[in-house]
Amino acid sequence: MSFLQNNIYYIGAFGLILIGLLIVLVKHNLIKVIIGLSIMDTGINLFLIAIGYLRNGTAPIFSSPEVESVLMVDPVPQALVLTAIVIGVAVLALALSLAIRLYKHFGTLDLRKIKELKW
Amino acid sequence: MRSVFSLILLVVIGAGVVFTLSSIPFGSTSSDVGEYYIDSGRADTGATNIVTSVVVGYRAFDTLGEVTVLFVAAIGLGAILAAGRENEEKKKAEWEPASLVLYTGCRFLFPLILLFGAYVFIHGHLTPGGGFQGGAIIASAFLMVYLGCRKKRISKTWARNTESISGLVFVVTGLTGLAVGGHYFLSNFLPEGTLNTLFSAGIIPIIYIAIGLKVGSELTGVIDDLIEESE
Amino acid sequence: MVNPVLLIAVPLGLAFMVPLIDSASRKLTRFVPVAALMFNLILCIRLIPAVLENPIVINLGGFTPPFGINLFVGPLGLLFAGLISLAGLVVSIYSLSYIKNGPVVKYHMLYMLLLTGATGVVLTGDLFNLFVFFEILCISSYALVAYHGDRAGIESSIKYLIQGTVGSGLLLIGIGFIYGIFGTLNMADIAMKIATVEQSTLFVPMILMVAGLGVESAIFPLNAWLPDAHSSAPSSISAILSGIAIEVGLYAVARIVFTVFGISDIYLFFAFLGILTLLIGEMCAFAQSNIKRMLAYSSIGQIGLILFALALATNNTVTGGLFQLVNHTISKGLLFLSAGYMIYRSGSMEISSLNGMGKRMPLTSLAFTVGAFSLVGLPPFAGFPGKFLIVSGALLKGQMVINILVGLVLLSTVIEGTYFFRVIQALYFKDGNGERKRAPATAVTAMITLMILIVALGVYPKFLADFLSSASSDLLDKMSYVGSVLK
Amino acid sequence: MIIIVTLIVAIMLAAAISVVFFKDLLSAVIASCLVSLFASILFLFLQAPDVAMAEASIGAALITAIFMIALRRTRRYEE
Repeated sequence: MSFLQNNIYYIGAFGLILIGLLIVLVKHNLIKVIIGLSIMDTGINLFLIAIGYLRNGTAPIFSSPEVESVLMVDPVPQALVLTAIVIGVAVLALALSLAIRLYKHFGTLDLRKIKELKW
Repeated sequence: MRSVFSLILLVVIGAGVVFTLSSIPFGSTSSDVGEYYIDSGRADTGATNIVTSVVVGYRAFDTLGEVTVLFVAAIGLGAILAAGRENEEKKKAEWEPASLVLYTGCRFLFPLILLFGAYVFIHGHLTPGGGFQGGAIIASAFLMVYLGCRKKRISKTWARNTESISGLVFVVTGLTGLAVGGHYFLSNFLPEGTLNTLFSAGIIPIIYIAIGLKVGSELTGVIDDLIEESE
Repeated sequence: MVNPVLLIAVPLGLAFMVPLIDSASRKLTRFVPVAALMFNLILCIRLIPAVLENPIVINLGGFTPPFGINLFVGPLGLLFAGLISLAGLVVSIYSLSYIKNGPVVKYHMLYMLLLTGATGVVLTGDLFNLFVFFEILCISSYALVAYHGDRAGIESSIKYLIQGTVGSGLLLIGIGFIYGIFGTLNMADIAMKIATVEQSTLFVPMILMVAGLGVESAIFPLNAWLPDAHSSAPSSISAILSGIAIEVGLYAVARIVFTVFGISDIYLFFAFLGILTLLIGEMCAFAQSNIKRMLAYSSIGQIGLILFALALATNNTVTGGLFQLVNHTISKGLLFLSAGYMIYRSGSMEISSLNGMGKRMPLTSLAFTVGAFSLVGLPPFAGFPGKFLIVSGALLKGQMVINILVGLVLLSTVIEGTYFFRVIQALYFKDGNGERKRAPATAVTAMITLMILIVALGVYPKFLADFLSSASSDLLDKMSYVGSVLK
Repeated sequence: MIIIVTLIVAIMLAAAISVVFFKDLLSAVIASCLVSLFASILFLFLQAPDVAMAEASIGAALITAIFMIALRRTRRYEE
């Protein structure tokens, strides 16, 4: 139980990251690859937030001016993740527009069949 | 062959990660920087939501960059979808009209969602939420109108102007700080006001409102471009 | 003194303003990047004397590091910022007439934002801020590679996007680890605390970060995207991607490896990696029949050479590496720009289709020749001092391994010379048909400026070399970096 | 508490793995939406309400919508 208590968030985060990477590496359908990237992003965000967690800490928001700053979780990773989420959606939107273009040109989303350029 | 190689790669990455994670125990790390923000965030920036004071105060430059990332992606998406569209004939697909219940519901909910989005980014320095969340809520209101009312479209010029004016407000606020507020880019040049009231925290509400409008109009523009493409 | 933050803030503000300018007058938008980059160039030149005395540290928002983000404008950062604005300005003049079709306004905005992102990367002193600006750089280059919307462009843009996004994911994981271990994101602060932690824990974060940045800087084996992306982008963008984007990636790798981590045991590994990248790039370039792919592979080779020079970590070699970097930016830019117009005229990217171009487009062919000579490292041009400094500096180290590596560098130069002479032979000594035509005035201006720079740097390398030697101590002297940020 | 978290993580990983096997891309998109949604609950458990809000509105809602629009324009099934 204490193993789970200590590591469950890390397991979740790196599980998502590795599954996302696996999808990117082995799948050939472009939409699936993009889904893999999005899963990886979610995993990274979870990892960053888990790093900033402090046991029994509260959210870093003072509901009234009198509250003392006893035990609060680290606000920095949260700020970073806010940024990372927006960057993630930006990349995804761009990737999907490329996917739409690709389908228009080649009539397929299968990356194996798209071999215009030699390596 | 390829999947075997990928699995080996993933196992190696996983092993390295587990090894390093053992030096970062969960739930007990506390950083000096984070503690400093919690202790003096209220005095330094006047925001009671410390995440906001980090996002728009201490690390505001990151946020400027991030807004730019979204801006770049929106332009890039427009450019990619526009390239090659010129020489295709426009064919207008007929949309099946939405049912009356959906139509009325959307029209009724739309202003309420907008209002909620605005609330979220105006109160960013007091409660959870802020420019990004509020902007996303606003964009989802427009998305709902697109799905429910089918033929309704926002004006492209209007969205683009909102986007660029709110971006300018961000940069100009920063430059004003450079000119008058202690000669630092993005430094606070307004009085901090009383803690925990709406009109407090100096430039934070201004920047967060600008971000909210910018993110909202950009995401709406992205959705609009994509839907137009799929017609 | 002017504030270096304007280098980033002004182009950003102008980029946000472009839609407004566009609704007023469409013609004007084309000149916005020219104006912004001109401003940046003047600012950089004005900053030189101050920076040579003491590096400028700017605290953004008025918060002292490590609590706020800071910009660090040392000789190295200023060198890169100046190079970005110079190359950017020349290429933006070139693209005034080169880019005619498609969403032109969006092209100019993306172009300007790409260079702003690059400037941010080289000036920032904060790890996460570096990531954010890196994303600006990457995302705008994904979009610009696909600018023409043709099949090759879309395909290579997708490959680039997938690899780049995985790379930036790895970078972000690395940054997360670093924050978990040190509790700070400021690079100087991390550099100071690095000794308090066991080196073995730092290994994985460093590998993750270098791998993430290595995708953008095209270090072998992470460079599969580069030949496709650089060859199918519009030529003006190829010039910027080859001349600026991968160099900025290399800067980030060097800054993190040398200044932040500074673990000297692994430098030899990077030297090997550099030589490997160099040989593979040059050999692939030799095998190409498509001129833009040839130039793209040659960029990989040059990056490998520069990485090798930086990894030897003595003042001489780093100075030589930086000299070679400046030379690569200018001459590869010139090569891509001149090749762009030749391709535009002949309608094909095959080297054989350039036969007899020397008679039809004398100036463009001359520009290509000068660029090629300079890249190979022939004496009157800017490539010679760089290669000379690298080789002599490496031989001074007097180690057997390094001497062998230097031999490989010389071998690669021979390969490089062979394939470039093949093209020049096609330009001047083979017959082709077609009428004589001139390139437009803007393109001619851009190419002549670059040619003058190449010759000037080749004839008077002293001026630049002095500046570069203080830039190299900026990179290698960790203590003074830490000291000037955390006063 | 720990049991709930474990359960959520298990569902999340299961949804992520199922993306590998779905032939119907729409199902794969929904599965990734599920991942984001549960991640946003985990953010709430980790005392990050700001991030939870952003992940729910951007990660779960908008990204899914964008994916669906893109699917409409391309092909729904993986060949």
